[in-house]
Amino acid sequence: MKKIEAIIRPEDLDRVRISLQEKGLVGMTVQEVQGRGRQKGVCLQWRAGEYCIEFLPKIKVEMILDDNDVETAIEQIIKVARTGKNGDGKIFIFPVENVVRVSSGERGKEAI
Amino acid sequence: MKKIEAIIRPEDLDRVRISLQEKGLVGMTVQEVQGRGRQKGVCLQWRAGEYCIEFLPKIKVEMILDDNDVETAIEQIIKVARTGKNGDGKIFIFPVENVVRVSSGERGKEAI
Amino acid sequence: MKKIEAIIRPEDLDRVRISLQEKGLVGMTVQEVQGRGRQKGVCLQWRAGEYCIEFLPKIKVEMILDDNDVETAIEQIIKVARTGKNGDGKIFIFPVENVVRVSSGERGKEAI
Amino acid sequence: MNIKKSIYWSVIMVLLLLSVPAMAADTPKVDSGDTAWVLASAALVMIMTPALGLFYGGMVRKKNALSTIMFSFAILALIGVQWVLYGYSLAFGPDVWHIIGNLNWLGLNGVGQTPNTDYAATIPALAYMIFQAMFAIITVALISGAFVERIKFKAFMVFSLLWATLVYDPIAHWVWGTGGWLRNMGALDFAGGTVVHISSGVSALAIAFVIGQRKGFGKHAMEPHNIPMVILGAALLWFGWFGFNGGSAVASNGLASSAFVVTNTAAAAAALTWILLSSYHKRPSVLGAATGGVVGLVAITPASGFVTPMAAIVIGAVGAIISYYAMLFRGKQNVDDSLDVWACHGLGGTWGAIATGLFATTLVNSAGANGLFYGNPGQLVTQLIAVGVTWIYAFVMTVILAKIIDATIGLRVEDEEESVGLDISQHAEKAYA
Amino acid sequence: MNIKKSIYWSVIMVLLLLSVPAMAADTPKVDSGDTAWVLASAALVMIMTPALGLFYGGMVRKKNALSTIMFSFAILALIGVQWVLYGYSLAFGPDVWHIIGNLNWLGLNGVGQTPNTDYAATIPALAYMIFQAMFAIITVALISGAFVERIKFKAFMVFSLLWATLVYDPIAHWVWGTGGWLRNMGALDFAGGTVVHISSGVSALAIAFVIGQRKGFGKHAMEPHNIPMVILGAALLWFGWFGFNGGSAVASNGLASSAFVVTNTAAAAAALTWILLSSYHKRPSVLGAATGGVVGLVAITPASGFVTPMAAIVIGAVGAIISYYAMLFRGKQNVDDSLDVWACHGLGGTWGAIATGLFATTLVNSAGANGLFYGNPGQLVTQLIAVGVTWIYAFVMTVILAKIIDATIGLRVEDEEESVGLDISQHAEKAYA
Amino acid sequence: MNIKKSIYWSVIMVLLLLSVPAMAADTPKVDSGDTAWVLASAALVMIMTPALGLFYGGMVRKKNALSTIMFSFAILALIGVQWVLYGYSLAFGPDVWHIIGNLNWLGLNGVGQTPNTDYAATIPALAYMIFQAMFAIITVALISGAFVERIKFKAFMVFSLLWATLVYDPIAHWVWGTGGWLRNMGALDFAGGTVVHISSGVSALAIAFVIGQRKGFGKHAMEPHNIPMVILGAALLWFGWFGFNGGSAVASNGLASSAFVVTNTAAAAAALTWILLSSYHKRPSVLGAATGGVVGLVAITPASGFVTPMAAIVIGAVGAIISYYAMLFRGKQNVDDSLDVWACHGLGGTWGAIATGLFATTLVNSAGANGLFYGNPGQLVTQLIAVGVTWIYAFVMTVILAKIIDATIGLRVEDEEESVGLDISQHAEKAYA
Ligand SMILES: Nc1ncnc2c1ncn2[C@@H]1O[C@H](COP(=O)(O)OP(=O)(O)O)[C@@H](O)[C@H]1O
Ligand SMILES: Nc1ncnc2c1ncn2[C@@H]1O[C@H](COP(=O)(O)OP(=O)(O)O)[C@@H](O)[C@H]1O
Ligand SMILES: Nc1ncnc2c1ncn2[C@@H]1O[C@H](COP(=O)(O)OP(=O)(O)O)[C@@H](O)[C@H]1O
Repeated sequence: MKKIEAIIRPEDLDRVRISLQEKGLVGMTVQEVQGRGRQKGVCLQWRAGEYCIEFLPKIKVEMILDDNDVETAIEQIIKVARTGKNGDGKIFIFPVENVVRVSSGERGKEAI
Repeated sequence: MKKIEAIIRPEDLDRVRISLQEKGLVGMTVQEVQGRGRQKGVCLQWRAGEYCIEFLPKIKVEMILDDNDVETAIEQIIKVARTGKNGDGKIFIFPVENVVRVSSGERGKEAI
Repeated sequence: MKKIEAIIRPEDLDRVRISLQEKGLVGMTVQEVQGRGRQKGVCLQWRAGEYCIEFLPKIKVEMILDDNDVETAIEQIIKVARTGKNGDGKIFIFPVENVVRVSSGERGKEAI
Repeated sequence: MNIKKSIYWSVIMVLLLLSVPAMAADTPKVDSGDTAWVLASAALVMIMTPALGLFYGGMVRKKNALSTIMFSFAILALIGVQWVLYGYSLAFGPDVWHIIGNLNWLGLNGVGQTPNTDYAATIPALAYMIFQAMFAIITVALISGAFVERIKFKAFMVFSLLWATLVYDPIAHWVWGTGGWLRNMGALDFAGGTVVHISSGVSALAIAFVIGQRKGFGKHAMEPHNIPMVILGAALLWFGWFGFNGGSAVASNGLASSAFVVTNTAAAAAALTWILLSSYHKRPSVLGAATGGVVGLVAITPASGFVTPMAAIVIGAVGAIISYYAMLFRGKQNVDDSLDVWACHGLGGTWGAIATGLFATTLVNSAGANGLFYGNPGQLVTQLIAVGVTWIYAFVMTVILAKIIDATIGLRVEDEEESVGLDISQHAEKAYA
Repeated sequence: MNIKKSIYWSVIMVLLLLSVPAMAADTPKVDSGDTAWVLASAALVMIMTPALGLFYGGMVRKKNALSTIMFSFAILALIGVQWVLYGYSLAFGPDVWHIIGNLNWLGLNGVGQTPNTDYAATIPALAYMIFQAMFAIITVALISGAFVERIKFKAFMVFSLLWATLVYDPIAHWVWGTGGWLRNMGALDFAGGTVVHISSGVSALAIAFVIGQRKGFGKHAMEPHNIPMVILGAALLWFGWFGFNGGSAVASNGLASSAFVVTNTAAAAAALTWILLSSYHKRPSVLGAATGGVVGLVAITPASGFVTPMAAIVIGAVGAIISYYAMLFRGKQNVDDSLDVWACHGLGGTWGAIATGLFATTLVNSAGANGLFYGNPGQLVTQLIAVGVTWIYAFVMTVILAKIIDATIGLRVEDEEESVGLDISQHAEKAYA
Repeated sequence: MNIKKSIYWSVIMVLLLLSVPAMAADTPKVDSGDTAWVLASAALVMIMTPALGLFYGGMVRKKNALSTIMFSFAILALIGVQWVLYGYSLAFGPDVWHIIGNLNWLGLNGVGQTPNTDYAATIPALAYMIFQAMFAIITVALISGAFVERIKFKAFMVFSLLWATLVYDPIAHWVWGTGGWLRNMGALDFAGGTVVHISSGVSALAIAFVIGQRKGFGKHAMEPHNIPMVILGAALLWFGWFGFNGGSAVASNGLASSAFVVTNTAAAAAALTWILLSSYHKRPSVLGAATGGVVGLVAITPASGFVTPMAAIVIGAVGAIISYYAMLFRGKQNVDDSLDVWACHGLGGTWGAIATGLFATTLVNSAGANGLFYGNPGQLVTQLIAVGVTWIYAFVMTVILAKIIDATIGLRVEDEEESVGLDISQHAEKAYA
């Protein structure tokens, strides 16, 4: 089992969700985060003049997946979220030791 | 050392916190997330008619634990959060390489 | 590659960001979290009297780093965030299996 | 002779001439300035009800924000219709046995564009009616602070309708209706210390007993989710209260100005007192300043047409002290009058009604009376009777109504609905995306 | 003889005396009470426009919150200047062929501190002008509900200026201007059923057709990001509407009071109806209660100076039912009139204008007319003509204007800008940090 | 003969008859319409102070939101009491050496329900007093924009009380008090260009110098945390300003209407100008539109009773340009007048006072004077003197007061408290859960 964390643009969330669902990947946890990377921050307006912020709003999508599904998930996300420009985001893959489903107590793959 | 990430119902947070505290597990980091899994989304009302959202509000509880405490934590969470219905949530267990306490610079178990 | 998650005081974020940037560590994802640990909660005022909350607002900074940069990052964070008091926060280090850059499809170190 | 005759005829002509306005004075004439002020006041009192929704809504947890705001908004709708259909007639219609109005004015039958001199000689009867409508509305809404975060919406609506009909309308008649027995007794209540604040505040306590505590009450912190919203609500309440008290002069004159002045003064004094009390106990509280302002407004309400600005400072400051410690006291009991309607309105109104019996002076309002400090202890006794009667009637009736509803449709949501929050469970809505 | 003479001279003296007020009546005199009410009403109507911004702003997604609020605020600025420069002259200036005012009052030339008896005999002409300014402003702002979340800000400003000039100003002249042809025909529109609500509601539908749907419309949920903000907006709209309708009496009298009363009553009845409808279909809706209140206010607007409170209940309730099902219907079509301006204002205004033809009675307003239910079917026909004309003119003109703008500067933002949200892409600002 | 006699007697009778109102005119009589408008105006000005709290509060960081809102709310309480106790007497009481009122009116002694013809002949003295109270309150609150996010709450309260007493009350007396020396000189200030805006704006600059910059000023972005809240605040300010300027006619007449009209017009023109300026430099700004509106309101304030609507457009637009570039300039200096009170109010008020000397015309207000453009350059000189005096007095006094407080109880919170935010550190509260 792996965990992937995909940092995407907020406006892509709906389409990412749908493209993953098409492959049967439903379970996920998302949250709003602030990110910074190669994509520069943005300069917003003050009453007169402007100020620049260093972080941009992003969405983090977390999924715990069976090892076999990892590549599918990555593909689906890239398909939807890639514009080729800076700020498209990143996908991080982490090891997972175990999963427990609270409602049933099941562990491991069954619990995902 | 392990990290556990428990996705629970928002209304269970207070009780989960207390039940963990009873076993001496105090340190934790929580955040509001949006989740989806076997539990279906919810249909809310628009001015007339309704719209359905795919994500439900959940709480993510993160704890870095000594290996020995992992099972205790899982048990305590399950005890409180289980209703047996879809949406009770999941607990994910991850490996941790190290921990540093900022205030003292301590590392490893002492730092938890 | 490693992931570090640093839990810091909200007011330290700007200075932490700058101190990491000085060492060329730019990419990061941050989010607001609620934490609890050795630092006690805080008692706030109700209309008359007070109520105490168990969680304090914290910032979680996540960085995926090349193994070589981990120590630098830890140092820089400690330099800025340490007051020596409870609540300075913690840094957790996790293993990372892979990284994918969405825009280019690059994987591994190049993608960070 | 001629002179006499000339005088004679001149006088007659002049009298004839004068008789036109004299006759006109018999048919009451609408004064445009008085009407402007009362209509503006009615609008000001109207905004107080949604303002109350924000004031209360900011103090509950996020999952119940909409539900709490809805209590006030729904009452604006519900009592807005009830009042026009029969509420006004019950409260202000022709007297029956000094305890209730009859139903002659059903559907506002006979309530027209000319003044009803029983209530206000210089404004259209319709203007007086709608001004009073706003009082009925906010009074019912005030109670909602007691049972937030756990009442069934349907039970809330049924309770509110019954309460308005069986508690508010009679009390309003006793105190303000022509022929009402407390009015006949000489009880002074300029803008609603008994009618509005005691009735709602005491009923809040009663229904809090019946419905019971929120899950986790006294165990988990229940954080106010949006204090700026509370401040906005309090500010709009303060703003609207100028219509509440100032408009109760039902004329645009010196008395209205005096009521306006003491209203602001008492609110300011009470807010300042609460800031000081909270500084003393912990820190100068923002939520406390807003609460204090509202408590000062409550306390001055019955007295606002009878007292001087200096008395207003005392009334506001003492009101704040009473409510502050009453809240601390209530918080330690097992009663979950969640947003302290009893401490703010019940006790604030009680203190205000008593203070009227102390500070009232005919120097401010010749149509009023003197209080104890102006040599008339009898007024204080009258005030105490009015207070006592209102307490008892409101409490008993509310317990009965609440018990009946609880036994039939049920007052309270399921545990799980309460956990999830009323916004989702009662309204299938979320306050914030 | 002497007697006769005495009488004779007395009469003369008395007439002389009387002639002073008589002469005064020739030069129209400002009544301070009427002026107070109209100025207060103008302020009340002013707050409706930013309130509309909040009402709409809370219903869009967070990334478009500021942009949506800005539509209303910017119109306050834009039309605030346009009206003073030439809008008022076009709408209310000396009549040209019964279809438009001439430009004699350019820059408010000749609009002064004394009354213009054509419009309001007892208040300064400037007071009437600014009261009307607020109507022009909010009407233009109302349309913005149709194209939120996707229009170019610049295109919005250009469209609004043209629409105010070419659609609002003429229609206002037809219905309200001295010499206007619909007015001459006897069409009744007390406070703007045709002029304000049909014109904006139908234009909203038209521009929604031209600009097309939002990306993801009908596919992804588009959650209202802040419903408390919607309630606050609705509450301030309700509050301001007392000036809108009550102030349209341009005097502080029985008629103003009557208009005030039916306004509140219709709003309450409609909100209550919407609560019941939503309970029936799912749950008592908070967003629905707010929407219902607004729809009731819309529906009563044209009728507010002509109907009784009981009629107001019917008008409000039926208005709510119509709008409710119209929204359900519209939602299923491919038309993205995003915040249902057509269903709320277009249909609410249409129903209100028709209801005026049904329920109007000279018992309420002797300067009005009777409707069908009071024995005058002709009034209904007149109302239907006024409705039809306004629908057609507004729809056609808006399509033309929108197409021209689309072809030149472009109506719609780029896809990517829409995805990111208009707050960042159009204004380089974020609503919340 | 007989005829003569008849005439004679008739005339006498008629005079006798007339003498009743004539005598009545000697004892000043309250006009209900004027009173309605001034009371409504006082309510409108009252809401401006909490509105200012929201306006400012939305522009600071989340951790200081409550603290910033509290500044305004606490001033409502503090000066609400101060004014009644002695502030009104100092500012408007019987003159002492043309520089201050004496203490005869302590505790509103002698300020009653009949008019004080020195200030307003047709409204109760109490109405005038409370209208003025709202001006004193908002002026003190305005300054708070300068030191948000770093002042000690206690120091703030002490400073505010001293400033109101030693700066506001005297300046108000000079300009508006009977016998005040600037008033005697003929300085025109209809609603507070010098008294309200220059005094607060210049003092803001002064205290910003003394208290120093916020930590991180110029280094880290300090994001406005809630711009919808800013817009709401600005909208309520605009709304309330109709009372501020319109009410300053202290009557409900043509002049009040004219003031109302130019107020709206200048605000609209300024908001529009700011939208254009920001479009030119970057994008049409929402925060800018709100700011522009407020600046236009500031600029028209002193001129509002003296100028035409066309002049109002110029005054608003030029005011916006001045403030816009002043903000850019200030932002580049090391002065952290955090919310630009100086640029908005100090300079807006200065421009408005000068513009009064340019555009004033007796065609608008016969009790006023002509300005330069109407052939009276002397008025401009008078205005410049009033401006200069106010600048110097306010600046010097504020520096002295601030230094004294800094040296005694300390102006500024600890570094750590500033980092954590004032909501927690000063008030032990959090704005949002
Ligand atoms: N090293 C990193 N550690 C953690 N998060 C990162 C890292 N690099 C990038 N991110 C996250 O990914 C987002 C996109 O990264 P960015 O470099 O802007 O885009 P891209 O890689 O697509 O050009 C950032 O906003 C940040 O949230
Ligand atoms: N595969 C997954 N990856 C990440 N998060 C998941 C996954 N499956 C479930 N979750 C999280 O757990 C929550 C509960 O899951 P759900 O399937 O609804 O409940 P349950 O497993 O208790 O029946 C979801 O809302 C989501 O936040
Ligand atoms: N065991 C833990 N698991 C997860 N998060 C933790 C743990 N211990 C501490 N934290 C996080 O770190 C923050 C700081 O910890 P705390 O013990 O208060 O400070 P310190 O270790 O600096 O004295 C907490 O608020 C919490 O968010």
